[in-house]
Amino acid sequence: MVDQLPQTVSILRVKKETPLIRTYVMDRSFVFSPGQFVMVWIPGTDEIPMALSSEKTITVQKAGDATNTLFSFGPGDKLGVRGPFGNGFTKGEKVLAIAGGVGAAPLLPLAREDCVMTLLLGARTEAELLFVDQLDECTDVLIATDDGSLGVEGYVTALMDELNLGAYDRISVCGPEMMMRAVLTRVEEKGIAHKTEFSLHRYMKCGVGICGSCCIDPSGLRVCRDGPVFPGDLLLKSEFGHYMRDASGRKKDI
Amino acid sequence: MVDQLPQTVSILRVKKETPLIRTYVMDRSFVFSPGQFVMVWIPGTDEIPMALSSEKTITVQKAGDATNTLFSFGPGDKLGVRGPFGNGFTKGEKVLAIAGGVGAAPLLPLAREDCVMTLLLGARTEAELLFVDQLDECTDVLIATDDGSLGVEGYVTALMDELNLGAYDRISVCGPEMMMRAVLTRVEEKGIAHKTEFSLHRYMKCGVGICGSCCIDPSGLRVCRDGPVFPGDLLLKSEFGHYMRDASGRKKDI
Amino acid sequence: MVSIRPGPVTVGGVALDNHLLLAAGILGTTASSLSRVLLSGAGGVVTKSIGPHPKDGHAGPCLVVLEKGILNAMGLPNPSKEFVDEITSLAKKPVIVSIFGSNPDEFALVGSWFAGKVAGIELNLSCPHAEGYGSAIGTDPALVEACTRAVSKSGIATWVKLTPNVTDITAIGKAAERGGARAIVAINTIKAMRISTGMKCPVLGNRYGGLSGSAVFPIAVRCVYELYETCKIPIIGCGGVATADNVVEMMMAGASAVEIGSAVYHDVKVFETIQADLYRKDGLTPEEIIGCAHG
Amino acid sequence: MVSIRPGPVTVGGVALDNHLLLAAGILGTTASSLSRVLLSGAGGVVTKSIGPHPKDGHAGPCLVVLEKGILNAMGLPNPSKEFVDEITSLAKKPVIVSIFGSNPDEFALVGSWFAGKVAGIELNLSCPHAEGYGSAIGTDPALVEACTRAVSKSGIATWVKLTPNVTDITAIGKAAERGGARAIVAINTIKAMRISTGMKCPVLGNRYGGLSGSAVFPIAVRCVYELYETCKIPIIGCGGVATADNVVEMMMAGASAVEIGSAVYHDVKVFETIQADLYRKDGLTPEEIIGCAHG
Ligand SMILES: Cc1cc2nc3c(=O)[nH]c(=O)nc-3n(C[C@H](O)[C@H](O)[C@H](O)COP(=O)(O)OP(=O)(O)OC[C@H]3O[C@@H](n4cnc5c(N)ncnc54)[C@H](O)[C@@H]3O)c2cc1C
Ligand SMILES: Cc1cc2nc3c(=O)[nH]c(=O)nc-3n(C[C@H](O)[C@H](O)[C@H](O)COP(=O)(O)OP(=O)(O)OC[C@H]3O[C@@H](n4cnc5c(N)ncnc54)[C@H](O)[C@@H]3O)c2cc1C
Ligand SMILES: Cc1cc2nc3c(=O)[nH]c(=O)nc-3n(C[C@H](O)[C@H](O)[C@H](O)COP(=O)(O)O)c2cc1C
Ligand SMILES: Cc1cc2nc3c(=O)[nH]c(=O)nc-3n(C[C@H](O)[C@H](O)[C@H](O)COP(=O)(O)O)c2cc1C
Ligand code: FES
Ligand code: FES
Repeated sequence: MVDQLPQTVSILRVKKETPLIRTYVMDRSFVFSPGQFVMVWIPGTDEIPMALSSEKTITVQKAGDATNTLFSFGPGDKLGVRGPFGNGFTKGEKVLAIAGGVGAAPLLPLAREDCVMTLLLGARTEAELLFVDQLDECTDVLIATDDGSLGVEGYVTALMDELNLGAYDRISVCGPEMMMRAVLTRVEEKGIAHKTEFSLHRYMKCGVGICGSCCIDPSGLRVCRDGPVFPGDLLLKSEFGHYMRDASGRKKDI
Repeated sequence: MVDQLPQTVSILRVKKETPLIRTYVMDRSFVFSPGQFVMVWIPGTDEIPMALSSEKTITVQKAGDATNTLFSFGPGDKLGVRGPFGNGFTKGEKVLAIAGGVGAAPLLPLAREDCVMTLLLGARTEAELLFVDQLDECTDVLIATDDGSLGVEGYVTALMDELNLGAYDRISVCGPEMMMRAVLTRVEEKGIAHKTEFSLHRYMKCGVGICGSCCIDPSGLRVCRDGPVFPGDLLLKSEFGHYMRDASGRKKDI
Repeated sequence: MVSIRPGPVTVGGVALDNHLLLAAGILGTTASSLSRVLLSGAGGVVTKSIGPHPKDGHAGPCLVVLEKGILNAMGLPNPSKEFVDEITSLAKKPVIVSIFGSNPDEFALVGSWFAGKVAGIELNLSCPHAEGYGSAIGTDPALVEACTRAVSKSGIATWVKLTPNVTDITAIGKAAERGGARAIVAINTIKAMRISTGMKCPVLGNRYGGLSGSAVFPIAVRCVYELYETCKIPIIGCGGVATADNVVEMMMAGASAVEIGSAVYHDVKVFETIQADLYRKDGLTPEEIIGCAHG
Repeated sequence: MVSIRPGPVTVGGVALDNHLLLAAGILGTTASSLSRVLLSGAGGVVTKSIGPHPKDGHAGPCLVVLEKGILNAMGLPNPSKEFVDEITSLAKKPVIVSIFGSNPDEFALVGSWFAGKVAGIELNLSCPHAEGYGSAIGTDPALVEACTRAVSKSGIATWVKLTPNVTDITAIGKAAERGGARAIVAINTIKAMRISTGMKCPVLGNRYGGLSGSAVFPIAVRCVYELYETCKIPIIGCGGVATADNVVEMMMAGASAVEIGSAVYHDVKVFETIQADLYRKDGLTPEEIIGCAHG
């Protein structure tokens, strides 16, 4: 083992994906499994967790301080990267992927690995759908938008009802927590929660399983190290969909 | 690499070899090459370098504080051992070994490896000859004593003159420095210094090549790490046989 | 290997299930993570340090894993008083709450929230990277004594955790003892820094941080040994403990129990692992081991 | 990797062949070992610390190699005045003699033996395991200032080597500066101990020793960084440097040159190795690197 100081990378290119989402291409590749994340150091601001959307890209949604600063960065600017960390998605033969918003980021590399039969993609409106073209190239994409501007009107859960879920051996989900909780409720009703897995977002400080800021109730599991991908049945009776913690450790509602 | 703290060993048995030399059998074996040494910690007293006379023995001549204390130790008493350290003797096909006094200690395991054709063994008097029986078992032993009480009367160098030194591909020497210097002078005269090697004794503190207390002039080589076995030609124009240094680093004559 | 005979353990007024405690700030923010560590074999757990006001902590990076240690500057993030509710579910467990403040009154206030609700309180007078807290106070014997007394006078078992970033740690240990501490915990992290040569600036958001893990073990052993020669109250050894033999070594230096933090990085079940190696029915009694390397 | 443009180096009044010096007490007892290290690429060498009287040093064990560091308590063995003759053969070389004493007069005396015979003198005010010497004096700013002045007033380039075993290393750095030091060397070893659990006693003959090597690198970087923020004279970084990137990191923290000791254990040609990695014709100038991690 060697020192795991952040690796310095340069931004090669920035791609505008949606009004609020950009992809940053780095000058270095990381060996990773889809679903794993890196801790991205934006010098002078903060360090935040980001899924790898490919071996050399992260795909970032503007959310607050750190991501705002990142949005001001362009080619040649430097980032520090620790990782990849976490477990990633379990590989399956026939996977159904369900993505909401920027949640498509960790699912794109999974789809590219050729195991995803179908991918349900949701967003508020057409302009906010992420990776439509790239996903279309490698899997069967079904779309839902809240306003019906593309695909089915409504939530991705609506798309689920049209599928024969029994045909899939795994269901992999990443998106806003309310959307993921809705998916979990649906699969629980159908008795297939054990076949599902969810990539969680929790506030993270260390990223390596030591500080405790990302632990979930009641298992005490660490999202950064034991996750971020957890089996659906483990999340059934948990804080998931109900509350999370902020930087100080206080609970806040989802 | 792990912490190299001294290993604690227990003395199983003590064997009186000569009036001033004892062999200590330890309850642990060390993987070593003949000529390598260990740093032996005699608790409360000091830590001193000792050649391994077999994988689980050291053979000690009473010399001063530390060895005196060691002579008071018996079965069950504990020692700390760091090492083995140093380079050991070069293996050859047909080796002539030359031992003086306790210098037979590192040469016994070499003889046991079956490459020593002839061994010249010297001491002041018959009672002080070390390992006569053990050496007899595995090689051809020729003896010299200063007082002629056994074997040839005089120094081991006298025995050399009776041999065809050209028949050996290596000559390995360990003994009092004056005796070793005499051997070096003899082999230099015969132009075969490059075929010889000498195991040096120098004052040692660290044993691992960092403190500098065992360095020899003019090469600055470390007896503990670059040695203790050095080729004869390297020693020709050196302090060898002339002076060494004490614990403070001051020169003292041999 | 030296092993220990299992049996009841009471240190500094707190009954523990064994000699191994979780150190403050490691998986210590939620009741469920503390409970997970207890279930995996810790004899007791120390919580994240709780202060008078909620704090988000320093900007990231907050932690980097080094070859033989961990460098961190979390900046004492904590939920403050909300933590009282958090740990009600652990009421009967060997839980020690770590607290901090910037003066004796703040220590007394935070301590009072937990009185009667936890097995003991550990004063963080030692965090090397939080302005106005931790070692900013913990290097001054008079302040250490005053803060300790402010909490200990309530009668709760009070432990004081010391910083090694001082010229003479025994002077601080004696101050804690005078203030009524029931035990001394040594050591907190050592002030340290790494610089990203690629970025040309310190790696941690706070620039300065604290070093923990195997790298500091020889320094922690030295501190415990020095404290054992000068203080009468029990010492809890902390810093780089990662194996059963490390535990024995700390105890021989003078520790009555140990806290373990960074080793959780390599093995979240480190308590289970160490316990299995450490205890044997035919082992030595703790009394035979504690401090036996002296004299 | 950041690399440095080769060129003449002068630090603290001493002209060096490059930025890499051999640290005191490593292969520093004889002219021939110092010469060997110079030939293998060191830009300068610091000798073993020389005192007013010959000393044999502590009883063994004097040194143990740990996984990520070295623990030693040599006890300042030295030939005293005989060392003047020892190093006459190195007269024109970048040799700095490390000296120690128990008071300003002793420092002045030992310093005077070497005046005009060496490129500079480094005051060991920092060895953590020699009663009455080293850090016994080096933790007191007034004594540091007085010892420094006692040597520097002769006009010889005087460097002062600091101990990290203090609450505030910058106070000691400023004292050295006031005393006329031309450079500060930071750090000496950190007071530490290991216990043999098999033997039930401390491993080192002197019980206490000093920790060096990779384990202390983050602490050394922090000390250099702190000193750079407070002192005006150049700093020579020391402690755990083992690679070219470590050298760059020390320089970014504020070091104008570095000393290397423990890394010699792994590679006696470490100076050659680092030099090959560190210098490039198209590298940055030292001025662009030194202290660039500040502000
Ligand atoms: C494993 C993992 C993978 C992620 N992958 C992506 C991704 O691929 N693309 C993407 O756009 N976002 C991703 N996120 C979320 C991303 O980390 C946050 O959006 C980001 O940290 C917000 O930082 P900020 O300073 O811009 O916003 P802030 O002002 O800090 O906060 C905005 C919101 O983001 C949340 N947040 C802030 N900091 C963190 C943190 N350190 N960890 C988790 N949540 C935080 C806050 O709770 C708040 O709701 C991921 C999060 C996790 C845990
Ligand atoms: C590589 C090596 C292998 C050795 N192997 C053996 C061996 O197999 N059997 C054996 O009996 N002796 C061996 N010696 C010599 C042995 O180390 C010394 O006799 C011993 O250190 C004396 O210690 P003391 O305290 O009893 O004597 P002291 O009172 O210290 O001194 C007595 C004499 O021994 C020399 N001496 C003392 N300490 C050391 C030291 N640390 N290193 C070297 N010389 C020292 C002194 O210069 C003095 O001449 C070896 C030495 C070396 C360097
Ligand atoms: C991530 C992290 C957070 C810490 N937080 C605290 C804390 O809140 N309060 C405290 O007293 N010590 C804290 N510490 C120090 C540890 O409790 C412990 O003293 C130190 O890490 C040395 O022990 P170790 O080497 O076993 O980790 C923290 C250490 C780490 C690594
Ligand atoms: C075996 C050994 C002997 C030392 N002797 C001295 C000494 O005589 N004087 C001194 O100032 N420092 C001495 N030191 C400290 C080193 O010069 C250096 O400050 C320390 O080892 C940290 O650097 P490193 O990590 O590169 O070894 C010694 C260190 C070691 C390991
Ligand atoms: S972020 Fe620290 S434990 Fe997960
Ligand atoms: S004994 Fe230390 S270098 Fe050889």
